Order: sequence, then structure tokens, then C-alpha cells
Amino acid sequence: MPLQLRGFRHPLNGSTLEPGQTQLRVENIHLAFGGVGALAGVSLEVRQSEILAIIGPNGAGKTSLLNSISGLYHPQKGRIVFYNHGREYELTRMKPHQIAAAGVARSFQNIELFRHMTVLDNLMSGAHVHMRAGLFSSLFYWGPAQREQIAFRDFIEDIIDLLEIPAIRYKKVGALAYGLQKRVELGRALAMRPALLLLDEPMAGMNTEEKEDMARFILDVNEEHGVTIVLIEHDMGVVMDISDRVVVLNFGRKIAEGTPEEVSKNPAVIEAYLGH
Amino acid sequence: GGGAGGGEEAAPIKVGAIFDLTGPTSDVGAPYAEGIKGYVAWLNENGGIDGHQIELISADYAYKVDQAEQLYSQFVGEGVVAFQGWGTGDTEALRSRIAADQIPFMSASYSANLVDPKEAPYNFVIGTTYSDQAIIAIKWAMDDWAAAGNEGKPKVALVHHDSPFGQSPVEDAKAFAEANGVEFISMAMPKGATDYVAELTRIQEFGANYIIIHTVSSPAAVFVKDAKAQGVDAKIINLNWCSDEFFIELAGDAAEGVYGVQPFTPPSVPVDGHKTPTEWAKANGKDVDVHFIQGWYTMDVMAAGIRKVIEEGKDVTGPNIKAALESLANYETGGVTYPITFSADSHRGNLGSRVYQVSGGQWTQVTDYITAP
Amino acid sequence: MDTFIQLTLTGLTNGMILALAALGFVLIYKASDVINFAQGEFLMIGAYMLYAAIVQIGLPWTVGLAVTLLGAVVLGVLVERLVLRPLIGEPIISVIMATIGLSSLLQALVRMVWGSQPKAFPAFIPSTPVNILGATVGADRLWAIAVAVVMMLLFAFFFQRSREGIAMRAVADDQQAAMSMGISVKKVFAWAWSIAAMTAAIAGALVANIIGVGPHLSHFGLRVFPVVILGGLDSIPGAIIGGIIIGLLESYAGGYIGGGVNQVVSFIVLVVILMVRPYGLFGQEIIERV
Amino acid sequence: MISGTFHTSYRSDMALRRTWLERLRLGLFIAFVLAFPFLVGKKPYPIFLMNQIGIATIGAIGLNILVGYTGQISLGQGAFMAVGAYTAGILTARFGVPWWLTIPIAALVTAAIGAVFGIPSLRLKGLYLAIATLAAQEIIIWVVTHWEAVTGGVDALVVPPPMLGSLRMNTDFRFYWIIWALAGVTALLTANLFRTRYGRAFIAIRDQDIAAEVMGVNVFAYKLLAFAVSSFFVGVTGALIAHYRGIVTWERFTIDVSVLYLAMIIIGGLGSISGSLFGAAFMTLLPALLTNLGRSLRGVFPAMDEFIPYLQQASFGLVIILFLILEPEGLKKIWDDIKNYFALWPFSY
Amino acid sequence: MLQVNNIEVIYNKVILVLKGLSLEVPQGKIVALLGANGAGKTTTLKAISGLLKPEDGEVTDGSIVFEGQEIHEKDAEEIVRLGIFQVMEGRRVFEHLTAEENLMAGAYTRPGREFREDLERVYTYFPRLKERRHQRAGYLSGGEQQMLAIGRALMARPKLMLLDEPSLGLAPLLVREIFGIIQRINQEQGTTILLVEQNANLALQIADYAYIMENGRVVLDGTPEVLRENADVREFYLGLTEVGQRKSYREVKHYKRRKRWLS
Ligand SMILES: Nc1ncnc2c1ncn2[C@@H]1O[C@H](COP(=O)(O)OP(=O)(O)OP(=O)(O)O)[C@@H](O)[C@H]1O
Ligand SMILES: Nc1ncnc2c1ncn2[C@@H]1O[C@H](COP(=O)(O)OP(=O)(O)OP(=O)(O)O)[C@@H](O)[C@H]1O
Ligand SMILES: [Mg+2]
Ligand SMILES: [Mg+2]
Repeated sequence: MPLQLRGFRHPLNGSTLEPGQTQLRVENIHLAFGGVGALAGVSLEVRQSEILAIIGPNGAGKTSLLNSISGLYHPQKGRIVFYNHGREYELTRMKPHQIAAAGVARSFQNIELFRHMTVLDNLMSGAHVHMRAGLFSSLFYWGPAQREQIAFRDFIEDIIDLLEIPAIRYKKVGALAYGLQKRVELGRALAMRPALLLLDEPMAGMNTEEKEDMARFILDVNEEHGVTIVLIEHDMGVVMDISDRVVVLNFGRKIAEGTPEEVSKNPAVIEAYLGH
Repeated sequence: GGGAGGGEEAAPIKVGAIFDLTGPTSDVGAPYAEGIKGYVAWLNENGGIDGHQIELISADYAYKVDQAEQLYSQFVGEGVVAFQGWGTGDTEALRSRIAADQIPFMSASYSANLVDPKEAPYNFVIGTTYSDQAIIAIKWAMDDWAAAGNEGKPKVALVHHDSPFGQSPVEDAKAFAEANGVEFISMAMPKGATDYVAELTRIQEFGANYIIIHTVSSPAAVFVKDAKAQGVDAKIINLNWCSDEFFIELAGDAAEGVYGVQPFTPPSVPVDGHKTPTEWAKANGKDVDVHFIQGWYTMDVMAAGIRKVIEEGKDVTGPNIKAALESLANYETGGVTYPITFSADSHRGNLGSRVYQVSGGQWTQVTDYITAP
Repeated sequence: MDTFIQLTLTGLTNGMILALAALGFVLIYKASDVINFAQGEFLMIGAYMLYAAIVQIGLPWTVGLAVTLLGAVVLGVLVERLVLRPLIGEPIISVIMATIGLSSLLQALVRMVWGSQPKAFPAFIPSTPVNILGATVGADRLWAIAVAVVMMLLFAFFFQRSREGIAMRAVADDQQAAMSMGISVKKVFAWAWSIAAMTAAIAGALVANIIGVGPHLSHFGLRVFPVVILGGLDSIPGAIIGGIIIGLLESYAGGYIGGGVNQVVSFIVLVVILMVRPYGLFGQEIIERV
Repeated sequence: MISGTFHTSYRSDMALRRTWLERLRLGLFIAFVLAFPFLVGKKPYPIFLMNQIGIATIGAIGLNILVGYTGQISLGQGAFMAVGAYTAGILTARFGVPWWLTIPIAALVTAAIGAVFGIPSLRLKGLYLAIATLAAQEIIIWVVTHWEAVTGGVDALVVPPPMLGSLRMNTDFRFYWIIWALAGVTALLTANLFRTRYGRAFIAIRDQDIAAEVMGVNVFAYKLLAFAVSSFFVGVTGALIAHYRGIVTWERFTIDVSVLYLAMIIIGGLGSISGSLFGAAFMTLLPALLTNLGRSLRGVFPAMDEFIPYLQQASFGLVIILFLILEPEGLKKIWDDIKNYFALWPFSY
Repeated sequence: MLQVNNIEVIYNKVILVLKGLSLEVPQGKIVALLGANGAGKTTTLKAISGLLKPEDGEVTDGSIVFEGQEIHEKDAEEIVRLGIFQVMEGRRVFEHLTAEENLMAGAYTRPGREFREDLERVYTYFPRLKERRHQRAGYLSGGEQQMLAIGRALMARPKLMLLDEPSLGLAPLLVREIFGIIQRINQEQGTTILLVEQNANLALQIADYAYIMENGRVVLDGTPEVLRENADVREFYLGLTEVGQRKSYREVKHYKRRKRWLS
């Protein structure tokens, strides 16, 4: 037990790879809903500890791509491979909860928190995959179950500090301001101790100041804990500033890839997404 | 306690009762309740039992079993010495409890399970049991078949309510039929159906000559209407819960000619025993139907047991009432029922029923008492 | 073969009556996401109102029917106004519970006014047996089929094309957004409940014509569940087809198997179908996108 | 929460009762339960009512785990209770298994059956699932009444009285202790469950099942688990009824019972243990209250005699409706409001 | 055309959100309403359109006058009939209805004979909606849903259109397209527009006048030209540094972090 306890003191990163190694490979995936194609042969690679931004017009398939990675959608063709714990996970064959256990965490385009739980419980439920206590010891709240809860509480408190939300710990999330909810959602994903963090428009609907805060947290997680981040965002200011690489989707296809500078000068991207 | 004497001061005797006035069986539960209440009122107006008034502690339980348990517990707490229940659900649910509390119990559930004092020591059954009614129906069918000059034995179908109440006579009827070489089938009537054509189709394929219906009036009425529409020519015999006035009203023309096995003589066949309840009801603005009579005489038999206890000078307690009832032999109800007899070995109080037939929109007598073996 | 035709015909007529009872149920669900546990009571009250109009007051049956429909509208509006409207915005399960309370209340009212005893219903539709392909069926049941079909067509048109129909579906989707379109949610609810009460009254009259009027008519409320779930809670054609399937199933089960398996069979089939099609045969899928 | 309470360790911060006031309230309640039979002078009827409340509380907590906490509406409560009752009854009556042992066995059997009937929740949601559980209700009761070889079919199953040495335990007074001990254990276990990952997963499924799945909750497995845990306690309720009443009849477990228990948890408070207790008490006492009100009314207005049962029935419906309109979050909310008022007292406003 | 005079709005009888807010929208103009998250912009629009009631909100003081008529006590449906139409935050399309049925719902208060013509008009503004007219709105992409929401408003032919964050979640190109269309609607149809936006930059480009609110009150108002010169507006709404350069989110991080250590 003590050994594992020390484990919780480790940074939030759940990856076993070295920075720069390939962590996720999306290979030529196709996804259609009753004839309507959402993804038509997308391939890309994500490397350990980078921030990869995915941009593209509305309906380009960005969310669908994230949903495919986290197992909510099942592409009709192609594979998605994820490397962690010294093995190769074929995500296209796994269920969402297995993918979560493998080390992929995410947030959602429209906030999908557990509305009737407190902030603390939301974060604690993020640590679900790491908890081990059995049903019976939990029912009786016996030694191991109790010790585990307390150990994780400690871990969660670190996230609360990081996201600067100690004051709202015991609040029900449903009653919180929009910006705070987005923060809690990030916290819940972090509680999974992810190797790969997928963020779907984490800053939509925020004002400049809130965007600045969010950018700060994302950079903290990435720079200090080394967590790989894939992020969808429409605010080009944010994308340009914080991402290492950018992938551009349009009509379910990848139309460009590169550094923010390269991509923002790409005529196809300007045509489809940025405008003149 | 009771005791002799019988002055004005005599202590009232508390009897508990639960009725279905608002539940699924309230159509018949309500007149039955009126009968019981009417009898008690009449008895009290006429000096009670040897000067002891009967205090009827009653409430509606809407055929909800947990309500029955609750009311039972409350009334026993208030000191009732005997209990009038109603349906199969409450009678079964309270069976163990009344035995432990030693409270004699009567109800309108005539299930054969209740007549064995070893299993249900405090239950007393006033009506002919459903099993006996079905057997009487088969017996009559055999006689009728032979009397009409037919060869061999008739084929009999029993359709019943899809519930323990309905299921209750099936085994015994089947055994009796087989023992007498009568071909027999039974089937449940689906709940809440708007027609029974599917069942009738099977009965016709079976080729039944007699159909026994053991359910309540509304579905029975639908059944006979369908039978008429389908041109079924088998004779139909209703058991007691559908041999009543509602059946005739609901089935209309289709009711004509239907037979009924009924332990309680319907008011349309006047007997001595009808006089008192009818007069009392007229004076108090109540309607009299067969269920009213049924309630009235159920309470009458209970009162007879209590009277016996008082006459013997014993305390009016559950065990004493039980003993008194068990010594009741050939108790006369003015021709309303077959004479009632209980013993320590059997609480099957009523061995015989008559067969009636609907004619001119009312029940008329066809046979005298037929008894089951 | 004869048996088969007879069972089929009976199943069909039964199914149509069930479908008719289910229509109002579906309507309420469509407009307000509410499962109305008091639908059986609506049906019963409809039958009693017609009984009162024809038998107790002695009106000709056409006038009686009109009065009954009017009464049903009043009932629907009252229920909406007094019970449902205060609950707008509350969790759906509370609203459902309220309809359960309502059923108990309506039962009591009916018994207070008309007593607990079933009554013969004056056959305002003749039940003369009609012979079809060697099978017999009451004329009243054929009427039930006709009425159900007409109602279904009316409903389908109403929801697909008419402005009020669209408004109703909009309200079911998002009440606040509907209000921002100038749609009066209160009016839509009042509409939905009164139309539902009217169809229930019609179904009640037809059923009472067949089995008499009494508190037991309310059992129809429960029998409607397998029908609407099978067809899809929010589908008008689903109610009809669900009704027919359940009607046939019960008829065949009763005719070929017997032993009281009829209703259990419909529930078993229901579960199996739901496992394959979780929104019934025609119900619309809940859109869940993250 | 009482202001000015600081917790010096996560352990005390995560305790079930976090303040002395909360602990005091719980202590008072336990003291009340212990003293009740003596307060009423061991009279059977009040004790019987408390017993009904206790039994219903266990069942309501069970149902609340499924409906209130996990968000899976169930109309199968009655049937699951029947499974518990028949299992306990058959084991004692036919196989002579000691009565106290049949309670956990019945609970486990019910849990297994509950999990089986939870399988449709793999694909069904909301009201569709509710109707599938209604099917469970119908199917189970059908099996109970038709599987004569095992259940005795439609005949009532007589259960020999539970004996402890030579004491018959199912008198109202003696069974009281068994019921309330089990009710206490049920409440404690449930409270514990909801401060670990299992309970949180249940609530997560209720609030946002897709997010729960992506957080690593095996939603289907946990739904089945919720059905099983819920049915476990419902099975306890059934077994208690079997031993307390000494007889098991199917008519005690109809759809009405399912609806009654749903009413309990809605009126008491969804997703709340104390709410389950409040609801159980309310729905048990309301009819008793109405009946007695009716009886005393009959004394005052004998002419009303005929209408009183209908008034009773009507007021039952009316009380439910009024309750939902005036306090849709249930008795629990009212209780919380009172608590909050006094927690801040005398500084409120 | 519209005057909001000193209104107070309270939610659930306790939460005071608007604390004496006033603004004016002249006929035929585009007026922008800017402000931080939670400032009460949406609340203001709902107070005007009568949509507060279902959320248990209430105008407790002040008045709202539209074309000389007090409207703050009227029901939403009445206000729509008077010619005010709100495009709600977060699109709120009817997911189970098709795109065209959504538009039909928008035309609910209009006489049926104009329907075809209005529909064509919407399709000329949003050709993409025509392609998707038989698709369930729930499956449209975010941008298409936003178009549908605005299209629904057009169907009602309002005199005053209230737009709540139309750019939310839209791609940059589409944002510009939508703003262009808003401007066209204003010019071609003469529809008056009250626009709530987080994207201050764009809003100020198309507005004739703007209000900035904070904490339930208007703190600043003026023409876009004037506001753009205001230092606070430049820093907090337009995200510009003192020298007019766009701030970098990456630098903000270090700046903020330093601040965090200090505090
Ligand atoms: N569950 C679904 N069923 C049917 N179609 C879907 C579903 N999910 C997505 N689509 C369709 O797939 C396409 C891609 O949608 P997706 O949500 O991935 O776009 P996006 O790039 O995230 O857009 P946005 O920037 O607006 O969020 C769209 O046309 C959308 O309508
Ligand atoms: N229905 C409600 N009940 C209680 N409080 C509410 C309600 N709606 C909004 N509020 C509160 O009112 C305040 C103003 O909210 P409003 O939605 O008007 O802000 P906003 O300026 O539109 O913000 P945003 O930019 O996030 O959309 C917030 O503090 C919010 O929490
Ligand atoms: Mg997206
Ligand atoms: Mg807003």
C-alpha cells in the first residue's frame, strides 16, 4: 500500500512513453451515419507530450474524430492505435470504459458533468478507473476501501489546487458559472491521470479573461506534467499561441497539417476555414 | 366477558370487518358489506345477542393486502373477538396471523384450502367451496345429459378468472370429472379482455357440451355474449360470483337460459330467510341482491356462534367462539343456504347448492340442493 | 383454417380497440413527455359520461356523444390546468406520479357519482354478428376498427402537417424554445390533454358498448402499455400497429396455447422486441450527441 | 453544514456525519427507535405500524438505489419482493432452512433475478426501461402463480413461525428488533456505498451515462450491479414479510405494490436514504390516518357513511398530487429546509 | 423603438441579477450588448422577450417599453406577436423536427399564406439549410443549427430581433458569414437588431451603438468608434496590449503565474 500511495504523488501523467514517441496513430478511418459521411479517411499521429490542435469548419468531423478515439463511435474502416503501458491498444476494438482505463481522458463540447454531484465527487468519480476496493469492503467501508478513498482524496485535492477551485469543492456543479464548470470538467479528466487528454472546444463561450485562465491550466498540465493534449478549438488566437502542431479537417478529410504558422498560411485552410 | 344475565348493561361484543368498497372487487364487495352491516344493525335494534350489542369495527381496504393487515392489526388492538374478511388475498394473508391471535375469521372466499382446521384453524367457510360448486355443476351436467336421453358422458369445460380465486376449483373439478369419466378441460380467462373468442374457439374444438364459468359478473357477461354471437350451443353454468343480478343486467338477452350454481338463494326465489333482511332493507332504504343476502347470513352464522358462547355462559373469546362454531350442526338459515355444519375436523360449513337458471330476466330455481361428496 | 381466421379477426378487432385507447396516451407523451397513468380512468369517465347522457338524462345518442366529447374536453382542460401546469418543469417522474395520484382521485369521483356496480350499456352500436370468411364478429367491433383508422389518419395528418401539430412537437422537444417562437405552451398542453381525453372517451364508449360500463374499464390503462411501447411511445402509426400485434398475439396465444399465457406472452415478446429495437418499432430515437 | 467546523483530516471530512449536530440528530433518532415500543406500552398496533415502516424503508432504500441514485425507473419492485418472500418461505417451509439464514439467501437470489431483469437496461432507457420492468413484474408473478411444483402455485405458502429457542419471533414486539436492526444495517451499507466509487458510478450513470462511460465506468456492468444491489435489499424486504406474516401470497406483490414504493421514494425524496425513510413512513401512515379520520367522521356525520371510503380514496390521490405540486423534491427537501433554518439559527436573515 | 428603463431582475425570488439596467434600441439599427460571463446579458434579453418566467425570474422594478407599449408583464407568446423575436443562446433547435419543420415552428405566429415566400427568403440567405431541409435538426452541425436558429427568427418577420451569442462554437469563416448575414438582414429587411456577443471585435464592427455591462449594470456605452478607443475595452474585451498588439495566451501564462506566486 505505501508504495502505491507514493504513486499518487506523481504528476498527473499516466503515460509510460518518452516525450516525442508516437502515442496515438489514427489510420485511415472512415465513419458514416446512415449514408452521411462524417470522416472519410483521416490519418494522423499524436506524439507524447505535444499539444495538437484540430481545427476545421463546423461539421468537418472534429468531434466525431474524438468520439472515435474515445470509443463512442465505431468507424466502419481504419484503425486507431494507442501506445501505453508498454503495449499497443487497438482502440477501435475497445469499449469506452476500457479506453479510459488504458489512459485516454476527455472533456466534451457541451459540458457533460454529473450535475447533481459536488465538485469533489465529480473529481473523485474521475479517479474511478484507479480505484480497486471491492464491493463488499466498500459496503462496509472497511480498511482498504476507507484508506483508498482517503488516499485519492489527497490526490484530488492537488488537482483542486492546480485549477484554483478550492472554494467551490462542496458546491453542486449544476449551480456553477459556465467557466467554472468547464474547469471542473478539465479537473475530472485530469483525475483519470491520463496519458492522453482530449479537449473538445474547452474555451467556447468564454470571455477573454476566462480563456486566459483555461490556457494557463492547459499549459500547466502539458508543460509541468507532460500530458499529451489533443484539442479542438475555433479561437485561432488560442490555437496559434498554445499548440505545437495543428491538423485541419474539412468534410471529414485532413486538408492540412503542420505548425500553427504553416497552417495559417495554407491557402486551402484559408479557403475552407479562416477566410480572407 | 359475557356470561348469562343479559341486562341492558351487558358489554358490547366487538367484531372487526374489512370491506372492499373502492377496490377492484367493490362491485360485489359493497352490497356484501351492506349485508353484514345491515345484519348487525338489525340485530342490535332487536336487543343484540342476549342483550349484548355487537360493535362492528369496519373499514374499507380496497382489496389491498397490506391495508388488510394494517386494519386487522388495528382492530385486534381495539379488542375484536372475531373478524369478517372479504377476498382471497386478505383471507390468505391473514391466515397464519389469525391462528396465532386466535380470532375466528369468515370471509367471502370459498377456497377449499380454508376448510381444513389443521391448516387454517380459525377460518370458517360459509359458502359451498368453489371446488364443491364446480363438482355440483359437473354432477348436474351429467344428470342433465342423461335426462335429455344422450349417450355416454358430457364434455365439460371450465373457464376461470386468471387468479388464485379462479384457479382454486380447477384441480378438484378435474379429479372429479376424471373419476366419473367426464372429459374435461380448463382455461384461464385473460384479465381485462374485451372478448373471449379465442377461448371459445378452443372450447368449440374440444366440443364441450357444458361450460362452467368461474369468474365475476362483468367478464362472465362478455363471455356469454361472445358465446351467443359465436353460436356456441353448449349449456353454460356460472358459479356463485357470476350468478347474480349484475350478470343478468350486463349480459342482457344473452343471459337467458344460463344456469348458475349459487349457495345463497337469490331474492328472486323467495324463501323464509329473505323476509327479515328484505324488510329491514326496505325500512332503511337499501337494495337487496344476492350479495346482500350473502353478507347478511355470513354475519348471521358468526352471530350464531357467539350466541352459543353466551348461552353456555362462557367468556366471549376467540377460542370459545371457535369451539361454539365447531359444535354448530345443521344450522338453519331459513332456506337461504344448505344447513350449516362445522366440526372440529372440518370447517366446510356448507355442502350443497341449488342450480338456478335465468329466465325472464331473473334467477329461477331448477333443482333442489345438490351436495358434493 | 376457420379457427385461424376467427382468431385473426378477433385479434385485429381487439388490437384496434387497444390502439384507440393508446392513441390519446401517445398524444400526451408526444406533446409533453408525460406518461399518463390515468388514461384508463379517462376512458372510464368517457364511458360513464355517455352513460349518464343517454341513460340517465335520456338524450339521443348522437347528442349524448357530443355532450360526452365536450365533457372530455372540459376534463382534459381541468386536469391540465390544475395538475399538470403547476408541474411544468418538474422531473418527469414526479409528473408521472401525479398522474398516478390523479387516477386514484378520478376513480373515487366516479364511484362517488355512479357507485361501484357495473351497468349495462345501451347498445348504441348494434352488436349483430357479422360473418366474414366464415368467422363471426360483432358489428360493434367493426365499428371500432373504422373509428380507430379514421382517428389515426386524422392524428397523423395533424402531427405531420398542421401548424398546431408542429407546435405540439416543438413543445415536446424544448418548451422554452417553443415559447420563444410565440407558441403558448399552456395552450398546447391544454390541447393535448383535451384531445387525449376525447379519444379516450371515444374508446371508452366503444369498449363500454362491448363490455358494459363500470370501474373495471380503467384496467385498459395498463393494457395499453405493451401496445405503446411496442409501437414506440411517440408514434401514432406505432400505436395502431402495436395494438394490432398485441391483439393478434393475445388472440393466437389464447386460441392455440391457452392456460392464461396471453398477457405474459405479450410482455415477453415486448421485451424481446425492445432488446432489438430499443425505441419500439416506430418510436424515435433520443438524440444523444456529445 | 454548520459554519465554523474545520476538519483536520480527510478522514473526518469524509465521515458520514460531519458535525456534532448531525451526529446528535442521528443519535436521537436511534434512541427513539430503541425506546418506541416501550413508549407505546408495547401495544401491538403502533408497533405493527412501525414494523410496516421499517420493512418498507428497507424496500424503499433498495428501490431508491436503482431509481433515485442510478436513474433506472423500475416498476418491478413488487415482483422482486415476491422473489425474496417466496425464496425465504420455500426454504423454510420445504427445506427447513433456519429462518435467519433464509434472509441473506433470499436477498442473494433476488439480487441474481434482479440482475437478470436488468439486462434490458443494456439498451433501454427511461420510460422504455420502466415498461420492461413492468414486464418483469408480470412475468415473475405469472411464474410464481403457475410454477406449482415450487411455489405451490396460487395457494398461499404457509411459513412456519421463526423460532429462537422456544420463542416465536414473529410477534409484533419481537420482530420489531429484527426489522429495525436490518433497516439500520441497510441504511448504513447504502450510505457507505455512496461514498465509494460504486455509488459515485451509479450517480454518474444517472446524471450523464455517456460521460460516465468515458470516465471508465463500465455502464452496463454497473447498471446490472445497481439492479442487483437494489434487488438485494428488496429481497430482504420480501423475506421479512414472509417471516413476519407467516404466509406468502402472490396478491401481496402486485403492480400496486410497485407503484406504492415508487410513490414512497418520490414523495420521500429521490436519491436519499432519509428520504426513503420519510416516504415509507408517509405512505404507511397516510392510509392509516385517513381510515381513522374516516371512522371518526362517521361518528360525526353518520349520513356521510357511504361516501367516506370514496373520500378516503380521493384524498389519497389528492395528497400525492398536492405534495408533488407544493414540494416536488419531497419530504427530504422540507427536512433539509428545516435543518438549514436551524443550522443558521439564530442568524437566519 | 425599445427602451429598457432601470430594470431589476430577480431569479427564484432571491438572486438579484439585473440591478437597474437601462438601454435603448433605435428603429432600424444594430445595437450590441457586451459584457463578461455572468454579467446578465442573456437575462436582459429574456426580460425583453418574456422568457424569464419559465426560469422563475421576474422583472421587479423598472419598465420595458416597445413602440410605446409596456411589455414587461406580458407573456412570451404575446411579445412575439408584437414583433420581438429572440434567438436563444445555444441554438435550441427542435432536435426531433426536420430543418423545415423548425422553420414552420418559427412561422407559428404568421399567417399561413406567406409561409412559402418566407421560406424561400430564408433559403436565399442560408442555401445550406435548403440542402438539409429534410434532415433532423439534432443531426445538423453546430453552424447549421445556428443558421437554422436565425432562419427561424426570420420566418417570424420580427421588427426587433434579439440575438444571443450567435458566434458561439462557430468556425471563424462561418462567424464572419453569419455576421454578414445579420448585417444584410438589418439592411435589406430593415430589422432592428439587439446583439449579445463575446466576440467584441466583430460585434463592434457591425453595430451602430454598443453597451458594455458588468454585474447587472451598464458601465459604458457609446458608438463603436468611441468604445474602441477606451483603454479598458481594449485590454479586456479586445485582448490587445497597451501598444495595440494582440496578447499571447502563452505569455499570459507566465505573467499570471508570476502573479500567482506573489499572492
Ligand atoms: N450521432 C450522429 N448521428 C448522425 N450524424 C452525426 C452524428 N454525429 C455527427 N454527425 C454528423 O457528422 C458530421 C460531423 O460532425 P461533428 O460533430 O464531428 O463536427 P465538428 O467538426 O465537431 O463540428 P463543430 O465544430 O460544429 O462541433 C456532421 O455532419 C454531423 O451532422
Ligand atoms: N435561471 C436562473 N436561476 C438563477 N440564476 C440565474 C439563472 N439564469 C442566470 N442566472 C444567474 O444570473 C447571472 C447572469 O446570467 P446571464 O446568463 O444573464 O449572464 P450572461 O451575461 O448572459 O453570461 P454568459 O456570457 O455566460 O452567457 C449569472 O450569475 C447566473 O448565474
Ligand atoms: Mg464538434
Ligand atoms: Mg448569456
